[in-house]
Amino acid sequence: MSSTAQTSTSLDDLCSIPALLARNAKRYGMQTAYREKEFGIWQSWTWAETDAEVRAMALGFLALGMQRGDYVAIIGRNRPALYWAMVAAQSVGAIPVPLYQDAVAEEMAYVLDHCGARFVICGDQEQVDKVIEVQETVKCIEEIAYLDKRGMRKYDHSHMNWLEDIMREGRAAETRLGAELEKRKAELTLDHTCVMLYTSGTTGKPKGVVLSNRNIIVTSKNSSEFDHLKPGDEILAYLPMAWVGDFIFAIGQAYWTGFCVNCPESAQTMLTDLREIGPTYYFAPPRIFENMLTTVMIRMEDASPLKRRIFHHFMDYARKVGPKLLDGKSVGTGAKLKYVLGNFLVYGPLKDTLGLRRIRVAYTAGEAIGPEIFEFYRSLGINLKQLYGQTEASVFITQQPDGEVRSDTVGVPSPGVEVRIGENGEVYYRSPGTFESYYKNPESTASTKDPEGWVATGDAGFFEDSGHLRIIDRAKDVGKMADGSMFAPKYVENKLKFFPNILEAVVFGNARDRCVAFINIDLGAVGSWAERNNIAYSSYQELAGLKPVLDTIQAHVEQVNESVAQDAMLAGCQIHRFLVLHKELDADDGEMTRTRKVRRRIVEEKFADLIDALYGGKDSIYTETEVTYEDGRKGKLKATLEIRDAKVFGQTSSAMAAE
Amino acid sequence: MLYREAGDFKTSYVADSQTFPIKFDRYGYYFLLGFAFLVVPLIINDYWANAIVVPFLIYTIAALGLNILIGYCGQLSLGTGAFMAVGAYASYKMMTGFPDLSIIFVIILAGFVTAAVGVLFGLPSLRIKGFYLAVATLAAQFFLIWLFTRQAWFYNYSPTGMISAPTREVFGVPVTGPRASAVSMYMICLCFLVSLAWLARNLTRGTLGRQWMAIRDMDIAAEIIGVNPLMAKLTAFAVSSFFIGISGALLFTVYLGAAEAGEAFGIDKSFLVLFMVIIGGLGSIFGAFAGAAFLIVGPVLLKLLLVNTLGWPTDLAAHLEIMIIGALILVFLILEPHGIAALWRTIKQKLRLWPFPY
Amino acid sequence: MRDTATDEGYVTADGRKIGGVAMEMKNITLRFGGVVAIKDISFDIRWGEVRAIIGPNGAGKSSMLNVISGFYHPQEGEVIYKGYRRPKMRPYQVARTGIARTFQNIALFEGMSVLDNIMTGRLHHMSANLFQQAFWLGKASREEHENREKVEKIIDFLEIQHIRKTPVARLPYGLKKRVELARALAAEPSILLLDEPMAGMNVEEKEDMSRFILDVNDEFGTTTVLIEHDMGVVMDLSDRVVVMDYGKKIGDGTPDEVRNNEEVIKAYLGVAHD
Amino acid sequence: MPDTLLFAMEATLNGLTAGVMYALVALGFVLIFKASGIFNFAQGVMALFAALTLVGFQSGQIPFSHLINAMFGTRLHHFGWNMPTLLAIPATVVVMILLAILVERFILKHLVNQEPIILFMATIGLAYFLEGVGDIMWGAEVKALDVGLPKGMSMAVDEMTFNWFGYGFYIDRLELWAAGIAAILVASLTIFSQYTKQGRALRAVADDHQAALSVGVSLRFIWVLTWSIAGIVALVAGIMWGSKSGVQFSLSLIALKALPVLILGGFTSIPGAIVGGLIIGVGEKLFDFFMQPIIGGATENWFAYMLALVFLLFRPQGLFGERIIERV
Repeated sequence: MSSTAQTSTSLDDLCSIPALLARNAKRYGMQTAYREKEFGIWQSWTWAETDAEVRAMALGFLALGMQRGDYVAIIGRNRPALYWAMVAAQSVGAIPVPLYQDAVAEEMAYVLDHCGARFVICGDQEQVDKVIEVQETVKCIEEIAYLDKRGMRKYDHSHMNWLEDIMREGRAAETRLGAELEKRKAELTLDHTCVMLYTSGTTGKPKGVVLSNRNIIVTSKNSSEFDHLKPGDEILAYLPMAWVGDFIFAIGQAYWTGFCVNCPESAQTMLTDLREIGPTYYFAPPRIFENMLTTVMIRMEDASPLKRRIFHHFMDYARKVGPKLLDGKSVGTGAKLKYVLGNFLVYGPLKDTLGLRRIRVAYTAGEAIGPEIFEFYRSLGINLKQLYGQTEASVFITQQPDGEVRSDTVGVPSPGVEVRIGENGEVYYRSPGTFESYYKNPESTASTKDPEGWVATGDAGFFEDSGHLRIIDRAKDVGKMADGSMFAPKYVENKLKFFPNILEAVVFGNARDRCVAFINIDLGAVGSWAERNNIAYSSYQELAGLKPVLDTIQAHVEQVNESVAQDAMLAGCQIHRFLVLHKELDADDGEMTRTRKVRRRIVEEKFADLIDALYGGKDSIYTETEVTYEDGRKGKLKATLEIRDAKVFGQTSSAMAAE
Repeated sequence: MLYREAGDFKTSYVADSQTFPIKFDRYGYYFLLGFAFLVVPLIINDYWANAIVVPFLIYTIAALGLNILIGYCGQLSLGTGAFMAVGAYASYKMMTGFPDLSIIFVIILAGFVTAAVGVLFGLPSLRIKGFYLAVATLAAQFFLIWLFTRQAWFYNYSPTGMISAPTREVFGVPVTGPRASAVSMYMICLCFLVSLAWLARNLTRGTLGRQWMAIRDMDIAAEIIGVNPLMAKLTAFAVSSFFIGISGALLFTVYLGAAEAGEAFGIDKSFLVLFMVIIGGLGSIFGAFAGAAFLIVGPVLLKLLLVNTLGWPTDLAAHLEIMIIGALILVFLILEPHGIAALWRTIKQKLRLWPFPY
Repeated sequence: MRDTATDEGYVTADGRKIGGVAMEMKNITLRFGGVVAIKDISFDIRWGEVRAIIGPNGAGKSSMLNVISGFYHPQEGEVIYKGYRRPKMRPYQVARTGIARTFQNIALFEGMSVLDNIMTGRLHHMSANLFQQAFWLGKASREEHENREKVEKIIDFLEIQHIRKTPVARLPYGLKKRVELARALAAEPSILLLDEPMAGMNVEEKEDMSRFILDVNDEFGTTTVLIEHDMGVVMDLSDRVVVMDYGKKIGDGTPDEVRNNEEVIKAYLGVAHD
Repeated sequence: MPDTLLFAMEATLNGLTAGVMYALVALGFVLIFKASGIFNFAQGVMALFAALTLVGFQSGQIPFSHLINAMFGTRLHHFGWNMPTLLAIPATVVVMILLAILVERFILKHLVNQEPIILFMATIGLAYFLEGVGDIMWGAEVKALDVGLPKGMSMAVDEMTFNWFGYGFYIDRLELWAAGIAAILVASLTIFSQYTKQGRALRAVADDHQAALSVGVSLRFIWVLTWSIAGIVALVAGIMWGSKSGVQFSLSLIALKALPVLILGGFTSIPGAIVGGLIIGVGEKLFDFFMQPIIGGATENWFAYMLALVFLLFRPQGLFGERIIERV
């Protein structure tokens, strides 16, 4: 509360995105605000030019009769003109609603109808076609505008405009509507809605999250200062415009600090464009970092032996020294020198070809990132950090300060954010970024956000002594063990799955005295390991039963136990016994969702006998399982599975903690 | 490995189409220029100037010219020697005819004279292609040399039949004749080379260059899409001869000082320059430099090794040299038909992708 | 049948306005020594239409295209272009009158990059003289970059951005065809000649190419004349079709008219097996 | 009868005999060009090399003696025996065939389906290489070559012409022989290519590479064959020219002279080569004879090329070459 109060006073003159734009046009007039790869070069716009473009668009919107509080849907890939459209809409008092461009017509229909968009601004023909299809059911849409003229000539333009035309009309209407526009801009306050973003809710229909100017601007201000962002920084805007992160990075922070937003030529050229631009501030979900790493390794496989030797030698070294250097810890001069050499031979060129050379700050978030992936980038000297957030918080809840970065935490509460852990372990936060409400949905607003403004994240987590938050699992999946200590299967399973050899893991132990686990080996990884050591195997089942395989898996499990044992709260979740399943968990057998999420309940029922065996203390068990083959036939799979005990750590201490 | 290209992006076509789009190359180029203009003059001595540096500069100009004709426009010519002779004799006549005319102008004018002659002998190229054209240029080679050796007017009726360059000064510094110092010789050649290389680059990067290459790659198609073969080929001959003429003029006035068409500009000169272009790389300006360097420095080193070090008879060394050059050409054509330039490109590509193989 | 040059165009099925006569072939006859490649053929090409010349292999289609593009000079008959009888010209002069073409077996400049290839198409639009270019004076560089801009638009239009700087020699067949189209388009021709634009392409590539041909006609209103011996493709592409066989014209009219023309059917059944 | 005319006739006769030499070298070009589409610039140097080798064998020189001496400070020069011509010639033939094999093995094999221009360049490289090798093997000094061919003024011709015109023409007997041998050579070549299996294979390849390959003619064999024949032709030319004016570098320059001959005759026609050779031979002698007073002598240096150039402008495909039709 207090924090918001004091910021709001200092922000009176900068109380909206258009206001920020005006300031930037004055202060950074000649500096580049936007770039887009088009026609072979990076077309650029300074802040002054951007201001002019946006103004022309806003005037055009006025001329089209856009009203205060109108909802303006924006659909398309990241392009400057579409960002401008959002700001232009804000300038005339309307509310931009960016949509996912890959959404199918039905989803689009729901959202457009729900927010009652009068105007829709499309990237290209493809989007226009979708909207026209939608219009049969959704009646609220009055005007469509499109950015890319290609193939649009034949369309009926009675209620359709090329964005360029709108802007031309806008410029023409300067004298007529200029004053009106100024008036509308002046009206905007911190409490006006800045943007409405639809969260693709896991359950039920998407919800429209209403974010006020205060939410966006204060959050942007705080987070920008947190990472010392400055004009002259470069980001690549390639993530969906409908995603809150993109709005914060490419509009909130960009307009607050006045750095430059670069839009790639197309999705296919994203990586080359990334290399050309070489951003200094970068966000990517773990998946992208993971893919990057894989391609690096694949490409290196084809390199000459010497090169490979050099590469691996220095990479191993970097893993040792790199992170330390990044965190500013001291390593002897000798080590420094060797790192410098490595930087010349490997790290430098590698970062450069990946386009990550100039990065000052990089973030990843959304899901847990594999520690070795995380370490890889850190060791190259890329300042990759994690943050934890959600749409309702205007992204930032916690983030990692420079020099305090670890792969298993999500950092300390962001400036201006208060975080507390509920008695059930759920994470609650309250911040100037906290969303106003869910659009046309007071009850779920009430259920998510209590009168004092505390918002439930739905995630379970806890603070380490270091003050860093650690997210364990979705709150609803977290249970209690017999001794009342916390049971977080996902947390442990993730740790297991970070091992390439382990494809899936299912941990049991809710309301029991100790944890046990099913393990699925990764046929690809383990298989190729078997080939390398020419170990013959005929089937998955046989491979899974091999002693050496079980040994390695056991080693993995014990490693996990060791790390789990580190924090008192979870020590109880260590795996006492495990077995390697004789079949892969499979969607066809209903053991997983089509999106490859384990159906815990079903697995529990189906393999009840195995679970009993695990708890019963047998060291092997015979079982028959019904399976469905590719061709749909059903059959029985018979197997005798070996059950193993895994070493557990610091048992006593946790037991004490539990009491 | 050395390249750092992230963030080296282009926001205008001017920047995108510059000669050295990559920062690293650009700086390397500036460095070389600086070195050539500021450092070399301080360290150069007569031996280096005469044995390597000056001939290198002069032949590079010739190679540039021939490369424009063969490498860019695809018109084979064996008349280079004669065209150099035209440059030489033109400059000689002008120096003796108009003693007050600045040597700079003399050399440039000599270039224009050669260009005119070149166009004349280029005319057949409109009807003749390939080897046939090569023979036509041989006609130029032998006829012109005959002219310069047999028609006394060209060598001002001197009894020896030789022509010799009187002393001329630039800014009061003698650049030709016996009093010319190594530095002055070096500087004048360097200035000509650098500016001509720049011209060559400009001509080959624009629409004219593309017309040349179109003719080279597929002349019929080129004509059908609107290239005027007459214009394209004749301009190529003109520009090429201009370059060659200037190099001939420099060779005579600055380097040799005295010459006789027969042995100074014989058919072997034609081949020498041709080899420079092939080994250096057809259709590449860098290639002209590389080729010239290779064929000027190579023999010198060979001679140093065989004669000075091993003390072999010079004639034997000379024969070995011929043999080795021949062998080298074969090796190059077999291993890398596109010459040193192509080799350089591959190396550069590797460096840019390092540590990745592709 | 619309053979008379008098009437002022027509409207196509999908409602496009087709203008008056752009070019008219009058009794063209072409011989090579004794061989008669084209025998007394007349037809016209109208502004804005897609005109196809089809026929079995060796029917003289390509020769006809070469006559239009001025590479062959017919012994008899005349070519009326933009209302005037076209005098005997060298091919490059014809090109400058606004006729651009692609080639059956690709005729790209293998030694140059895609960009440079397409830029060659612009050369009529560049007029800097030797000296301006040599010194890269104002005009030369200005022209270069203005035209680069135009070319980039075309590159974007034909979706070949990713190969902009690749040497054409390294491109797969289908892309080469597209680059060639780009080069022809770069000339901003009044009449675009396509010589078997889909020869040797797989179905998917053919679809792409047809789309591009239509888009071109649609976007720039370019009058397009194309040769194909694959009847199917042509029929959905073109507004009017001339059918040739053994150097003679055996049919001319809308695809439907042609489809139901016995002679045409005969001719095609005759070569159905090759 | 006016003297000038007589002199002209004499000049013509000399021209004819000189033309035979050109024709001989041109023959070598044509053979290789027909069979492999390669324009063998090294033909002239091959002649030089052949001649050098022959002399070397005859006089029993030690190959590379200079090199060896230079390297090991030895004083080697001669084996101390002289090889009879009738042995030396076959030996040289063997060497030339060896050369052909080496060329195919180390050069042509690696340059298959390169553009003609590249192959042409390669033969220039080869020319340089051979020249260097020849000089190093046998030394660069001018050598007299005598294979026992009659030399000096032919009395028969002298008398005959004297009785006819009261003026005896000077014709070197050697040149008469040369003409004769050339004739025989051409005849035998024709027979070879008409009536022997290899000959037919050769023609097949010349007509259509692909077809020839498809019927199983080995291209590599054909190349070796043609280059050997070319080598032998070169040897003959070398002998003629060498015994006339000594074995020296200038010999390799007749290669250049052969170019215009080919232009006139067309690159692919044997009779063309002969006719072209004679035309050039006669032409340059007559031209020199008439123009010398006006523009000075030594016009042989360029006359042939100028003639070819002018000729090309009117008939780019040569005298016997077939017409080129351009297609798109």
